[in-house]
Amino acid sequence: MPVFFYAFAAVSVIGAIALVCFRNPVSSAISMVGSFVGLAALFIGLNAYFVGIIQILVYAGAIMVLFLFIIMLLDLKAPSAFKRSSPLILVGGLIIPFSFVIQLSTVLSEVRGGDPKALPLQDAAESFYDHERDPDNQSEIYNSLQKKSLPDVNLIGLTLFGHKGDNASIRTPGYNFPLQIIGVLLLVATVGVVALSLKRKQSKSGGPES
Amino acid sequence: MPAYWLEATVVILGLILLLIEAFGKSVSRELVRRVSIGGLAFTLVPLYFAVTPPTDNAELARFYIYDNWAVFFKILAIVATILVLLMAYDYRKVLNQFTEEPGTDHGTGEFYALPVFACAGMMWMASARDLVSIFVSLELVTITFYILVAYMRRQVGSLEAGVKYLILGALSTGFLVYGIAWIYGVTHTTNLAEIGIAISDPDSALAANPSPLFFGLSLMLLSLAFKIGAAPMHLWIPDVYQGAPTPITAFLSVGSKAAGFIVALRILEPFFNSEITKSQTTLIVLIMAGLTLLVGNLAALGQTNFKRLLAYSSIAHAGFLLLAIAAWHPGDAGSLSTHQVVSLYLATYLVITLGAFFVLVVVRNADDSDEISAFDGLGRRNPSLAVCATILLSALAGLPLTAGFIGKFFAFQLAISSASANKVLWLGIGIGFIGVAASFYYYLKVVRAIYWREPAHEKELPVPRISRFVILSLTALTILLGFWPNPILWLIGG
Amino acid sequence: MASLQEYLFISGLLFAIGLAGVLIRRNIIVIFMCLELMLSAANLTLVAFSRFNTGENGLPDYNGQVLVFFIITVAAAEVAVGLAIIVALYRARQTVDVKELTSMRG
Amino acid sequence: MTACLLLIPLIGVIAILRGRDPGATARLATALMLATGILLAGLWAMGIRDGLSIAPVVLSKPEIRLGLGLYDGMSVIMMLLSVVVAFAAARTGSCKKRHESLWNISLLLVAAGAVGAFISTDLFFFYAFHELALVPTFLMIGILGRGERKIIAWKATIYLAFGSIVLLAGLLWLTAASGTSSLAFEDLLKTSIPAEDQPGIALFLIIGFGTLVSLFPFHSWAAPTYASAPAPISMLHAGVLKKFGLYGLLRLHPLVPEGMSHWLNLVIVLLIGNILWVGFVTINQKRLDLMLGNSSVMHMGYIFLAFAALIEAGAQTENPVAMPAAILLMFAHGVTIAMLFGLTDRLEKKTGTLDLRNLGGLASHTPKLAFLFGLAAMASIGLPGLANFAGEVMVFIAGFKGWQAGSGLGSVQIATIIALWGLVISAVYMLRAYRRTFQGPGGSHIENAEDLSSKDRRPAIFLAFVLVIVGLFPNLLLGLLENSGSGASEPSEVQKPLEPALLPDPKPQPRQAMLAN
Amino acid sequence: MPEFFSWSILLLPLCSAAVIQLLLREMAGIAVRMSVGSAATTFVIALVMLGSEDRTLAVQWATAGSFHIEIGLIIDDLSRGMMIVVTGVGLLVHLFSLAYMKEDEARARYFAGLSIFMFSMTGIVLASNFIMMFIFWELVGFSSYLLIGHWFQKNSAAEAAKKAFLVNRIGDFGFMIGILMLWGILGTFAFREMSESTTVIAQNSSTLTGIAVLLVFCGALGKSAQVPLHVWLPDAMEGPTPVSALIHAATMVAAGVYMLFRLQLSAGIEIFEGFAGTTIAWIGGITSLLAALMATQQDDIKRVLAYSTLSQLGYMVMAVGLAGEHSAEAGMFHLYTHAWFKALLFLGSGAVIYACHHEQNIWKMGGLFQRMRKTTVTFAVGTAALMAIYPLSGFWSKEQILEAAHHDQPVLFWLAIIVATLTPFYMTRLFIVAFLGKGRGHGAQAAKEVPPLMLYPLFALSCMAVIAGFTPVAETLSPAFHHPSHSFSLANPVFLISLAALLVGIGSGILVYRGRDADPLEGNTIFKIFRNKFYFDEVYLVLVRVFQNAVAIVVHFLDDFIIGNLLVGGLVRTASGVGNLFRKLQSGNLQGYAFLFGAGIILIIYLTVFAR
Repeated sequence: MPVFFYAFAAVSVIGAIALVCFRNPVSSAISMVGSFVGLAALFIGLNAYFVGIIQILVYAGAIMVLFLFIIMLLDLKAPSAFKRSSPLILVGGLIIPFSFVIQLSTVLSEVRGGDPKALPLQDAAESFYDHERDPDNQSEIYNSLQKKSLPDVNLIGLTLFGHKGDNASIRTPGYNFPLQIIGVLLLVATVGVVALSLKRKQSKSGGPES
Repeated sequence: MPAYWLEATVVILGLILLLIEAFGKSVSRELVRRVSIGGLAFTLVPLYFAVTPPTDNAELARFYIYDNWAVFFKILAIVATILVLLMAYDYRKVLNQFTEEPGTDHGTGEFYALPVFACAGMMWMASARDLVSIFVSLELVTITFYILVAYMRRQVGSLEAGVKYLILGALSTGFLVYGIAWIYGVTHTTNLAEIGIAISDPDSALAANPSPLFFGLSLMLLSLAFKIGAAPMHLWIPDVYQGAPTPITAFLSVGSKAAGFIVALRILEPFFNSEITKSQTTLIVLIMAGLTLLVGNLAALGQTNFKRLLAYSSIAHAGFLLLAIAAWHPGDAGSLSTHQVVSLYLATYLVITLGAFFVLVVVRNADDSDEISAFDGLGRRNPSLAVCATILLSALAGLPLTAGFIGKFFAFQLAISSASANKVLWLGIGIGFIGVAASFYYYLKVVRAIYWREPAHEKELPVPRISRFVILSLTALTILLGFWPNPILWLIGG
Repeated sequence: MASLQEYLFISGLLFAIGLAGVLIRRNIIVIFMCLELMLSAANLTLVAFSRFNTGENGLPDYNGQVLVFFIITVAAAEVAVGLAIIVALYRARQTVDVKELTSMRG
Repeated sequence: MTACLLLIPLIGVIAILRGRDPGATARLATALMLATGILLAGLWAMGIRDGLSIAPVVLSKPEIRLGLGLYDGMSVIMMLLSVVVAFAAARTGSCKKRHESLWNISLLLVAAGAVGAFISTDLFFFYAFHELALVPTFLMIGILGRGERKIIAWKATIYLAFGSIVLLAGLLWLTAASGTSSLAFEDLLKTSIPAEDQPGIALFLIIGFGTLVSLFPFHSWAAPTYASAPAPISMLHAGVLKKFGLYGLLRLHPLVPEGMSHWLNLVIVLLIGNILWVGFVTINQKRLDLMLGNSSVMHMGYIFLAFAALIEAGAQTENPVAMPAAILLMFAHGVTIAMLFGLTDRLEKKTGTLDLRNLGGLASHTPKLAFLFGLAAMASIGLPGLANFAGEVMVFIAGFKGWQAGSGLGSVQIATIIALWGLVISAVYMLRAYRRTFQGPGGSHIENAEDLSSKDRRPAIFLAFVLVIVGLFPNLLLGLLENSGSGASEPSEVQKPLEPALLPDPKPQPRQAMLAN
Repeated sequence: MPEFFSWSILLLPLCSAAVIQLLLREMAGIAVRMSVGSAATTFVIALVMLGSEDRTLAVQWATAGSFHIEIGLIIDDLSRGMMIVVTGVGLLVHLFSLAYMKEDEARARYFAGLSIFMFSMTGIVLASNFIMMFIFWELVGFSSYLLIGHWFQKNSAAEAAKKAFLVNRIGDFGFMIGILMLWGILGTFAFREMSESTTVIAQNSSTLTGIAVLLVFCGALGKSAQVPLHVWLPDAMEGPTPVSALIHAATMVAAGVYMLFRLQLSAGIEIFEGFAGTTIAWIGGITSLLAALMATQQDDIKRVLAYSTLSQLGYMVMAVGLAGEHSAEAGMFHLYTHAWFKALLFLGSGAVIYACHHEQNIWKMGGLFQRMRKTTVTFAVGTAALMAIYPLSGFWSKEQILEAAHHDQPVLFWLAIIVATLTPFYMTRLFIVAFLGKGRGHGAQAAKEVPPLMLYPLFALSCMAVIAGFTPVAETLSPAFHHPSHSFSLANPVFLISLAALLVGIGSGILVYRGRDADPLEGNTIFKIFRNKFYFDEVYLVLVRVFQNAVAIVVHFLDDFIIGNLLVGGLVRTASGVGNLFRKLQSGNLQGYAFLFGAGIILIIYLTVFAR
């Protein structure tokens, strides 16, 4: 496993560095995809399969395309767009992240208990056992866990949407409230993009949206 | 009526506005303006009847709190939005010049609808008690403001401001997220109440080794500093304030800031209440307060643009508020708590600042300039407006018997009474006093322009009906609250 | 599987690289990409903590991962609005170079 | 009842804003204030205290009241000073038609601020009312002042703002340390302040109040400001508003006696600076208005001397002369300097210059002006029969009150001696100025100078009348202090046991010696 | 006698002055009558008071808690006698002024000034405590200022008035300290209570008491124009001559002596023993000597008299300072006689000046005897009295002083004898040059006898100059009279020596000046010093330049520079400098902002996490 970790970590870091270093925005965008794919792999390595997939879909898919689309739209290949930053900015731009990393490392040395442990899937299944139901008709989570596979989509769903059943151990309040706000947020973003890019005599469509 | 209906009402109002805008006729812009203002004003009514949602509603109780502060900051948000919309009403002439079809109000409908959503966001922020709900409501407000700041897309200043706000805002969002991640990581929760429990246990591993906690805290504090305009994250404020449409500048400096402060109070409360983190939190907030006071007040000294001056003034006020926060005090029989002082300060600040922005809009409408020189000879061109402007500026400077003094008075009182326990606060107090002295200078500079300078032309300066009404009311309120601050105390349940 | 510290380090490193990009680059679009990178790096931290902050039943704490969804959503909205603003800017000024956005200062 | 003093000018302001004739309104308002003030003082003297004050709560936590009333005799006297000077100020000076509203509104606001500060019975408003007067002062100097008015207005405002801020810090610390939940003087003065906080608070108060009173070395705003400001503002500021600082020190001294005595020597050094340093600066002035401005700074030293005597004694009961002396001198100085500034303004109007080198021999052309100016000048250098003398002589007596013959001279006594030398200095500059202005052969500027019209004369005569009455019968004022029902001036029973200390009875000592044998 | 009368003697002149100044400025005729009337009335009251019993009246003037300042009248032998002198000379001067000032436009102001003076002087005489005495002490200074500066259009008069006031202020500086110190020592301001406190003195160091007394004496130094504060008195002659007679010869300048005597009487002579008394006596002696020397070379008739006044005042001060058994009484006796004959001399000189059309230089007079015989006779009487020729009043008092000096301080006695030689010398000079010989100036040639209104006061005064010294008169009128214990026989060496001194003085005067048209001693180096008044004025001018004006300029510069520019300006510059730095950081460049953000983040993280 650590091999994979190091490999994908390297992919994402190199991608990130490439993103910063390429002078052509298109190349940068492509490297960003690489970096995000690496990240997604790291998510998966952390047993967060669903998050990893979403990461690829949203970032590498939607956002990436959006960026490329805009870059192309604005036709940023003109040489004037690639001016170098001044050396002072370069030095400063390196020193600050570097200090940040050093600070982070110092803090990390004080983080305790980060040793990798395999997830006790089968043991955990017990906590999802619903005594009200028949043993055969248990939830998918329970069944998956019994089968030693992590039903993380279900678990995320459970956490996100909540469960008001009587099973005390899996009763979670859910995230309805933030979800509603997110809804409004997306609405606002849509309206805003429309308002910002609306052309005269044009129908009110066409705002790029995620 | 459970309280969460309030935000729902506001959002529904926003939706209605969007619908009118999308499907209405050409007169609809006028309708949008009126409905938005009227609707929000109407929202104040249910606010009176709102009650705390039942606690057995667990999915709400985790994220949503409805206490005195929530009520107060909701009122603040609604009032600020109403006033901003009124201001936008008189600002429409300028706005129309720089939107899609110059000279008409095509494509400006959203300008009146979006603040309503921002208002909802602020109201949610006022009630948020979980890092997740804080994050999403805060982002709702921020993204709305991205759009609103850049709304005048035919004006370079507005766009430049929008881009600056966007990049720096996103940067701060990044830090916020990273900070939340760390706090979540070390406390295993995003709920502030649970965080409070987690960090005040003196025997836990966290107490022995709080570095990661502080790491997360400092990152979060920094992004909050961005919201409230505190140094070192204040840099966006002058440029963005200057470039944004004036009503939005006012909205940023009042609404967004107030919402930022209630969130800051909520986030910082557990950290101040825990013995482990108290001293460090005090120190860091104090340093930010001191820096903010210095930057805000001293950099304002040389300003020639009134809007920019108000931007620096907004930074400076954030400094005073931070000073009150640094002097964390739970309050007792004889003195106000930090929450009360901050609320009091923000309430008075809202009244005065919006008044000043209204004056600016009026002057801008007449002379098409935000420079202080546009105020030259105002005393002769429109004496009563000049008197109001003088009173408002004096209030901003914190002259006694105006509302502006009350907030500063209590901020300093809080700091000084806490200083006996924590000597380092004297530093902040000293800087604060330097700031006050400097602020006299730059506010009076405008007063000087109003009365001492000869006007460029003697043309009468017309004041639109709404502006006149609002400016007069706000000025009167400024004086009234200066004499009689008790009503604010009633509102915050002191 | 690597340890929590390693994940956090990689996450921090990516965050720092993103920060470096914001500081160094002059192209607003690239800066914006770097900001997205920073958000993703923060997500990695969240997921890592979520994985290692196991609950009573030994499973990862999914609250962290839920937060990641919110962040991704917000980031997407932000990108949409941001790019719209950048396009508007480009239309008005024919540039995406931050160096040229200095009409307001002092 | 007392609140009327504040309401009258404010109503006046509103009336002017609504288009009433500004000058007439201001004159009427100040006349009403004067009448009310005298009536109040009369009631006070007769011992009628009930129903004069109001104190509605404006903030419940900490308790702040809009307390307007007569707190003690000191308040009464300062209130009288304010109304007297306001009355004269409203009748002095003139401006262009266009500025009339501004002029009179500012005047009324400054007057309201001054009166308000003295009749506040609550610390909050005590501070607030004083500050209120700052902005109109600033505007008036900036718009209607003379000379480099803008720079001077800035300088003054920055100084005064600095002073008020330091003062605010002191006051806040004071309230914080006293642990009081009410800012009313009545409650505040009952509290006691921990000894370790006292020196710090006292220092803040001394510097804060001191700057407002132009205590050396925070004095350099005063003279140019008074020289530049329009006459009514100079009169009100130098005469009344400035006294706020001393009033505050005297008022709050009982709260921090130990802290104050910690800084006794500092106060003495500073007051000597006021008297000697500024005295010499005054001698070197070439313009009449600057000379008067500096002289007013210098004279503050005397009042501070009384304050130093009070500090030295520790409590009012230990040195019963000090506080009445300070109050009397404040009153006298206020009236005198107001009169001088008012007349100087007229002088400039008549001759077009205030440069001492260009003036001379005016007395033959303008005998009335010369007489009134001479009276005021003589008052200011302490001619008996005019109010200042009574104050000054009591200050000196206060300075020596604490002296035990047999011991060496204390610092307060040395300061008193230096202050006495200051009398010589003030005589030097005042007589020199009078000599250069009014005596000797006439210069070219005075050829067309007209004497004062009866309208111009009236305010000066009124002030002169006050000076003479108080000078001849200082007990008229001091009597107001005597029967204070509350506050600082406690009944004199407490003082009686102290008499032997003052007049040591020689007999007990031999007796003790005998016992020892 | 009812209290009302006692108060009215004080208040009548004040009312007169107030009424004149406020109401009668344009009506000089009424004003003049009013003033003269008040002077006459007070004189009558003073006469009536002679028969009243001793008493003290008091009202509280200023009250502060248990502390009071009182205004009171002390009526005893001393004050009664002094009142006769003051009101008597005062009345005569008023009358004289009627004629002398007839043509002056500002007559009303003049008479108001005289009334104020009468009020103030009465206050000094009747003062029951030191504070009250100080009050009126200042007031006489003020009235003197007014009257010296009566012709303020003249630069010299204006300067002289200012100088008189300022020099007196310097004296009062010490006076007030002395009063306060004595208060600290004795515990009271009131003269009546001082005797009760004398025991206190014993406890305190006599040095302290001595210093206090010397400081009080500073007041007398100024008011009675003793060296080194004598410089104002000659200049004060710029005032109208009647004023010089009243204020600067007869009454006010004697106030210092009166005050010292009052103190001695109240607190006991003990406090003058020791170095304090000695110093006072020596200062008096030196003053009398220096003044006499200066008088020998003055050409202005009034200045000769002024220096002679100085010299005589020195005598009195010396007598009081001797602190012998009755030396102070001798001083007071001399004060009393001197008042009459010096007033006479001054009024006489006034008459001469008036007659000579304001010519004051004696070398431009001469031969006046032929033209104005009556005046000359009265002047001669005054001269003789001043020279102390038997049996005129001056003789009796001077003899007493010489006796006292001889008894207590032989050195001072010889000094006094020198003065006694010089006095006849310069008076002979004056008389010969001005009145005898032939007229040398136009004024003198055109002079004619003065109107009767001027002559009557001269007669009255010469009358007093003759009889005032006789024991019966002196017993009734003199403020403090002690029967001489010595005899005036040739067996008494003191008498013998003084007689010799007189003869030498007159003789040398006649020898030197008879028939001269110019001063033969003028070119003499030593006499040049006398003529230039020992260069006191010049030295003072330098002192004032250096210690006052120069210091003032330096301090003013420092005040502007250090406090104004460096301190305040520096703070302002720092603030705006820092402000500009912040504004520079606000470069408008997004990268710069991000950079500062980053730096801020690093800083804040460092401070939060690592700086614990």
